[in-house]
Amino acid sequence: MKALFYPGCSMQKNARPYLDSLLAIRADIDLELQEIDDWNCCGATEYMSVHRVAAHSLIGRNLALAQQQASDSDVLTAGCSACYLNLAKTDAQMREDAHLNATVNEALAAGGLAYQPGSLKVRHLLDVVCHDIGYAAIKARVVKPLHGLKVAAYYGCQVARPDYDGRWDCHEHPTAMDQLLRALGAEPVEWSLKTQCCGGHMSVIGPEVAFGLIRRLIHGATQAGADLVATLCPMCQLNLDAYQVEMNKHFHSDYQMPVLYFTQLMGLAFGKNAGELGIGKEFVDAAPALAKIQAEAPKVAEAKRKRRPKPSDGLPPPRME
Amino acid sequence: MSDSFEPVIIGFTCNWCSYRAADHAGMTRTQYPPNARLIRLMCSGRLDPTFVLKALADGADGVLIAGCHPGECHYLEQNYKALRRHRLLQRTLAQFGIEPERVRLAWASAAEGVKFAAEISEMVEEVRKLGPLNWPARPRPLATVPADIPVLSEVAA
Amino acid sequence: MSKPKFAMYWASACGGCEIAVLNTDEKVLELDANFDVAFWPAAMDVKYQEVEAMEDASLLVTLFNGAIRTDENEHMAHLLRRKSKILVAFGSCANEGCIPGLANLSTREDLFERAYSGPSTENPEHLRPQTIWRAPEGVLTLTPLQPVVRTLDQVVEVDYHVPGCPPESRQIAVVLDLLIAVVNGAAELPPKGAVLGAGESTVCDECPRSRDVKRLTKLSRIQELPSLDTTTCLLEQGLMCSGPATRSGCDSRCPNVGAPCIGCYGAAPGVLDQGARLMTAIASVVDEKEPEAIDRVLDGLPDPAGTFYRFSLAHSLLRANRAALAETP
Amino acid sequence: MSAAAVSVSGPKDFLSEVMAGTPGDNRLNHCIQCGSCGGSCPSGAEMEHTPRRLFALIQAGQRETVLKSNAPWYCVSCYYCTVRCPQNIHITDVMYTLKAMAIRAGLYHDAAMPGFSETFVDYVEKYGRSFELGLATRFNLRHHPLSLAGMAPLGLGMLKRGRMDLTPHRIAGMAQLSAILDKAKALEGATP
Amino acid sequence: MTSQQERVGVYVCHCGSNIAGVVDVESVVKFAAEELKDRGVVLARDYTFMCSVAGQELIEQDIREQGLTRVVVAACSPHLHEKTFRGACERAGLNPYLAEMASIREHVAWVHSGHAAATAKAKSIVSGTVERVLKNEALDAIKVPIDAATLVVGGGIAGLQAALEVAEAGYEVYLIEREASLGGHMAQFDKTFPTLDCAACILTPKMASAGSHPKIHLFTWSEVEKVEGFVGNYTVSVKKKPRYIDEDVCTGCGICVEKCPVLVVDDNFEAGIGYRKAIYWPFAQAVPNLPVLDPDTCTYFIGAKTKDKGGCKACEIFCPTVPNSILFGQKEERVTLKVGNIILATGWELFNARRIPQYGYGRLANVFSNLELERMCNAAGPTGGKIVLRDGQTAPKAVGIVHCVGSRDRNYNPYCSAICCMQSLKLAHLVKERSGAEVYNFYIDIRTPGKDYDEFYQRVIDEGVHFVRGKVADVSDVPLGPGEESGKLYIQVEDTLAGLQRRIPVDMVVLASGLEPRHDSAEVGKTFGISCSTNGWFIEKHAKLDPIATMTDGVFVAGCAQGPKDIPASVAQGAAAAARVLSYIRQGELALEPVRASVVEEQCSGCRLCNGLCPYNAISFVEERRVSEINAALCQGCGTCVAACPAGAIQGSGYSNEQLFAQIEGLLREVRHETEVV
Repeated sequence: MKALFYPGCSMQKNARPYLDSLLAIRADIDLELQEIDDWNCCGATEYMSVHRVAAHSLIGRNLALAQQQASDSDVLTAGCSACYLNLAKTDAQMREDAHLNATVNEALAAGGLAYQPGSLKVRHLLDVVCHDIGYAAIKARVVKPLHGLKVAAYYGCQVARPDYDGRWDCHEHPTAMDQLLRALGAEPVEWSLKTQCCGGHMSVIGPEVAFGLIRRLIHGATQAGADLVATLCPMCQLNLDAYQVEMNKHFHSDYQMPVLYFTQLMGLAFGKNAGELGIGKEFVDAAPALAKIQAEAPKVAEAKRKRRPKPSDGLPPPRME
Repeated sequence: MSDSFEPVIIGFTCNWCSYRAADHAGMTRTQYPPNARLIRLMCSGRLDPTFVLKALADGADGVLIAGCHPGECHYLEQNYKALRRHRLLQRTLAQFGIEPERVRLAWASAAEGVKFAAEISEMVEEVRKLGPLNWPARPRPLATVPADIPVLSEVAA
Repeated sequence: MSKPKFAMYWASACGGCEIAVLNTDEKVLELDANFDVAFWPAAMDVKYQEVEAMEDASLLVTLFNGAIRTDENEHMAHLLRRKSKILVAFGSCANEGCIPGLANLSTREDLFERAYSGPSTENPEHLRPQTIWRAPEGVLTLTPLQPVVRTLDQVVEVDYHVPGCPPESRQIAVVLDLLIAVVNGAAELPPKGAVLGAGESTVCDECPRSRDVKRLTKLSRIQELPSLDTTTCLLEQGLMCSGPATRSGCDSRCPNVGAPCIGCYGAAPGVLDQGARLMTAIASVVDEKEPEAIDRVLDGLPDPAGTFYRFSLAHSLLRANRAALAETP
Repeated sequence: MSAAAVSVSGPKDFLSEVMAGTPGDNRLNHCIQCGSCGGSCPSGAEMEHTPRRLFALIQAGQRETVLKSNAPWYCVSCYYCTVRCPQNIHITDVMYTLKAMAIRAGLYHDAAMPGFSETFVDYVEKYGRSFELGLATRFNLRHHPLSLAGMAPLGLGMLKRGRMDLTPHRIAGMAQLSAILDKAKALEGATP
Repeated sequence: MTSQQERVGVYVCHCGSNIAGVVDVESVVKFAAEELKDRGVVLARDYTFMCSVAGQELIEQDIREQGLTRVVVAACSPHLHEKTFRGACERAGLNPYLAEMASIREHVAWVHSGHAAATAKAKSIVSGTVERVLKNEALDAIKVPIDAATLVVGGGIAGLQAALEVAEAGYEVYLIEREASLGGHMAQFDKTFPTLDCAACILTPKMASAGSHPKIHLFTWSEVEKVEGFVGNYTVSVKKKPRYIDEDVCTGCGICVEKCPVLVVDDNFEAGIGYRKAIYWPFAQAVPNLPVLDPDTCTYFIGAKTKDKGGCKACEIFCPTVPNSILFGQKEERVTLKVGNIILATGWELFNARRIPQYGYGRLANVFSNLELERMCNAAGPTGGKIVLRDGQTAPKAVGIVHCVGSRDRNYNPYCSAICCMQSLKLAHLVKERSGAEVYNFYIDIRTPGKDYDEFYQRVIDEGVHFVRGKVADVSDVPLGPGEESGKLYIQVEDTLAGLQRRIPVDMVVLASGLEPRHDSAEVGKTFGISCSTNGWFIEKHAKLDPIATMTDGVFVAGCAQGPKDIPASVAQGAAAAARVLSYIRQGELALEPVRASVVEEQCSGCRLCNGLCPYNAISFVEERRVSEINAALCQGCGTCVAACPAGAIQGSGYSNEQLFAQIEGLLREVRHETEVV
């Protein structure tokens, strides 16, 4: 499939492995990405804090350029959660609020641009991969299944919330990445913190808050038995990976939980080599975890055999049905 | 002139919801402009487009049709009939040059006095902006030729 | 030799009403036998001045067909009212404005624009008819067009109404029989304002097609249907049929041959506004609940005012488009 | 009663100002003080006032206390409060509104928080892209000069892994972007 | 014209200063007397309180002495006093339907403050009402006979109460219950608040007397499929689902249940924390005392479906009765009943807490629903009344009870479920009493507005239960910092009174899930011709003055089907519904408002456009005469068909076109242009 692509500032540098791994796998999943020419920063959460209308106009320029450059796809995808949310939020609020729409378009007109809200479908990369490419197509491409690798799927905040266009099954416990991991042969662990905050900009402006949040996530993944955490956002990766080292210093702890992008795991399963996927650029070395990948699928079927319950087992188990 | 223009609105209300919403507005002393005069029907489904046409032709500047919220009709689903009639009526009225704001469909439950008052306030303002409808009177037929009518052959000369 | 006087006049109309009277075959001879035809421009040569010269109320009955569109129409309505004991609005135009009345949805300017400079007109100099024109031969005059079409009863008092476009010849014969009977003392005049030559119900009453509960999910034009069932209700087949809201009396001529009723006999007895009745009936049976879905069905009716008021616009509650009415003095 | 508890402006004014400045169907006046926002907030424990308390203060017209609060600056935009709010108040968006109002009014007692945002904005307005190295150094130099040394290894690590640029990237359409942002700010100033 | 012959009296009420404070009453009277004289107004008066005895006598006297033929009372809303003034007319010998009210209090004085504008509006309303009343017709109330048999739908406490009251009065009752036993939700509870008496002790005697009452005909495991007819004369079609048990033979010995080897989770009565067999008792004290076989889990049925052969059949093999009580071949049955009135007591369903993922229900083992805990507390429940964690053994040391789960929350249900506060207090008491655990209640507001309810709250506080005011943000099994212990559930909450963020470690979390309407309430409503509110509860006729009846005559509601309520309120409403039914039965026949539609046959063309418009199926087509016909007893008077008839052949009494056209003209009197002369 074809999609317009907004890489965002982070992917250019601090999340370079995310971009590299995406570029490495795009042919395998038949994803044709058209980068928006001369895009600008989305303003993260900061611009919005200073000038609301200007922030929407800043984002509006990207939307306008994308609309202008769109040829045969109206899907605009971004890999960074903040970039994705900003684009989606501006589009949604321009749709909802006629006054905002008029104001932003008036500002855009000063640069000779215009944007018709709703003309693009803003989607996160994970959404496109899981829901458009689909698990079956991905599974079909797997040559080196990630058997034996236990992964904590970590979604962070801004992809799942506030979810203006209803793209996800749940605000708090989405399952798309878990299903993706299963398609790659890995074993997603069940854990409570899938969409808890990584600390966001607090790692810079209030590190002690961030360290607490990072520790909880890293501890939660460890407690759930994960070998590594899979993420879909440069900010989350940076906080959980780079700041994990700082967090260990702060708490005098020694967590060693590698944090990789889901695209890197897809690359591994598709048989790419680690270097090509930017693996090795993480602060917490992923090599020991990746060494656990087994050639054979682990035997879990036996244990899960259905059996009639007995009252002596205790109360019937909880169910999510 | 338009400063002093006070639109006259005829409101058709349902006995079970919107008429009671108007009662409720009263009980809660919710103020709204005095431009609307209400007619009680048993249901918005009783709303015959003829009533709307007649009200407009007889001097009303706007007509409000208020029923129970969709799915809450006291007669199960008759308010949907009002909805359908309103949509077709609007299309027809447009051809007569009558602005859509002049015939408003609103939903208000018996407990929504405030909403009902707000609907009226909004509508009065919208119609005030449009100005008077002032539909010209129907001509009154004359039994005999007025004395001063010139003879046809003279007109031609 | 003192036969009562009969007149028939043709105002703004197509002339179909005149033909319909002649179509009554030998009934015309009976008319001639019982009446002195004093004025009937379509059938015989009587000068206008002769009518003017008649004593007031010297015509027993005048069948007035056609709408009031021009100053001349209005003048003749007044004149014939004064000269007639019984003035009959004859045919749809005189009663309801009929097809000429549809012009009420446009202003005169729009009409001239469409007629004299429209896409099908070759008129590079944008010539327009003038009411007064100085020609080498002298001054030519043309009666001015009034802003909106009116019905006869909006101009003068009317005694009886005979609906139809045109009235069915069979029904005209009934009316003539009644008049003759009255003249011969064999019958009394019906109460003033009565509708003559029509039924008391609607077209469906006479329509032989089978019918069921109605649920409209799509409205089509006849040419859009792959085939037409010859025995079931046309409305149920998705065709906009005006029969349910149109006065009976025509023996459901159109539906009989597979064409939907277009409503020429006007509103049913006691109905104030025929278009509103059609509108409410059609909207009521649209089988949808969501506004968008309702709209999809209604999109099958591209010209609702023109459809519902095809014959009765000039006589309806609103009568005309606001811009056209605004020009009325 | 302390002086701070006396409302200066009419209580309704401030509430409607905040509501008007926040897009969408804002139901701030419907807050039932349940605290699901504060409880859900990752940095709630560090806030001087939780969103819940802020909303009560807004209703009470305590403009200065609200705008001076560190709470909006600690908001990480995780949107938990927004999706969990039983009254569907767009809490995260309200925080953005409060931040912008605080900057405009010059009402904050820790300049570090708005400083970070403003530094970020400066780079974006100059280059059209963010510049992490510049942002981190400038911000820390200005507001946390002591911690700069502590953060150095992280920065070096980033550079070593090729994950940080030494120079900013400037977009080609900088003039166009400036024109848009200038216009937007002018319009924003004009908005009541 | 009629207006010339009619003699209209106009009465303008001051309502103390309620009306007179805003509307210039005298000016309105003068307007009616002078300006409306040519419309037939022969006298106009004002009075301080028209609704008072003296005010009514004024009207009666004028009717007698001045020969009034029409009456207009400009006062409050007709919903308040229409009956009052109609009564006055009737006493003076004037048909009550020749009186009309003009609402100048609710619609004028109370909502407008400008005196001039309010007075002008009052005049136009009076003018409209005068024009309308001139077109009113004398009407007679419609009389229908009442069949004494009564249908009660739902065998919970509300339905039981209603059924027993009607049966005790000596009339036949058909009691329909969807489940296999009477009892409803109350049968699942252990204790009832605030008295803490045992639910079973007070419920089972009622179930037993309903089961054995000679006037009560019980249909359990049955559902109503179709309802036709109208008040006094309903025909009800009931579907009896197969139990696969011969009800006439089975003695209820229970050997079949004992021998059945299949054990499955009981999501119904045990709320998912206990087991049952494939053939099972609904519960121990079930009425009727018969087991039921679940074909979805029975080995024989599964076998028969998949492999064309049965299997097991242990129940049949061990059944001691002759003939055998197990009937694998039993089929659905349909029964037709004739009744005069219907009481709907279809109850409620529990909010599914899985919809709030942050509370972990269904995912975290020791998060339970309040209904699960009710079963756990119940001595006859799966744990024998012991409070234990999911392992079935460990007693919790700390338990958190989360209030308002799915209630008072616009993401789920905006309404207050009314009973959860008291239920949570009761569960807090029971947990503390049985396990000694520390119990925390997390609440937004504690609502205890019942007799002895707040006293119970005080008692629970005295027992040492903790109360934290704050809506719980989430429940997590992951510690936040190194200081927190693993293996606990952490309740994250803002303590809004202390102004603190708190994380409270507990072993068990109980979610006070709210009440929801039955999932199929809209369809059930449709079957019985009544409607549901946006939230799905059945709508009563009047929220305050008639919370028992519905918009459909002869259909009454009782219990939680109408809205969340506790046991005493359900019982009271059940009894009240019975009283209403008995009143109807004793009247023998019923007078209905004569607002009805009728077809003028001469004008009806039989186009059948109206046929599908009536939700009560009051319109039928008479093939032989090719006309449509309206059954006056079925017609509810909404007027939709009147408005829709293309031929103008349907007339609506009480709201005729003539009345409404006249009212429009009257309302627009001062702005109206000269009207058409025809």
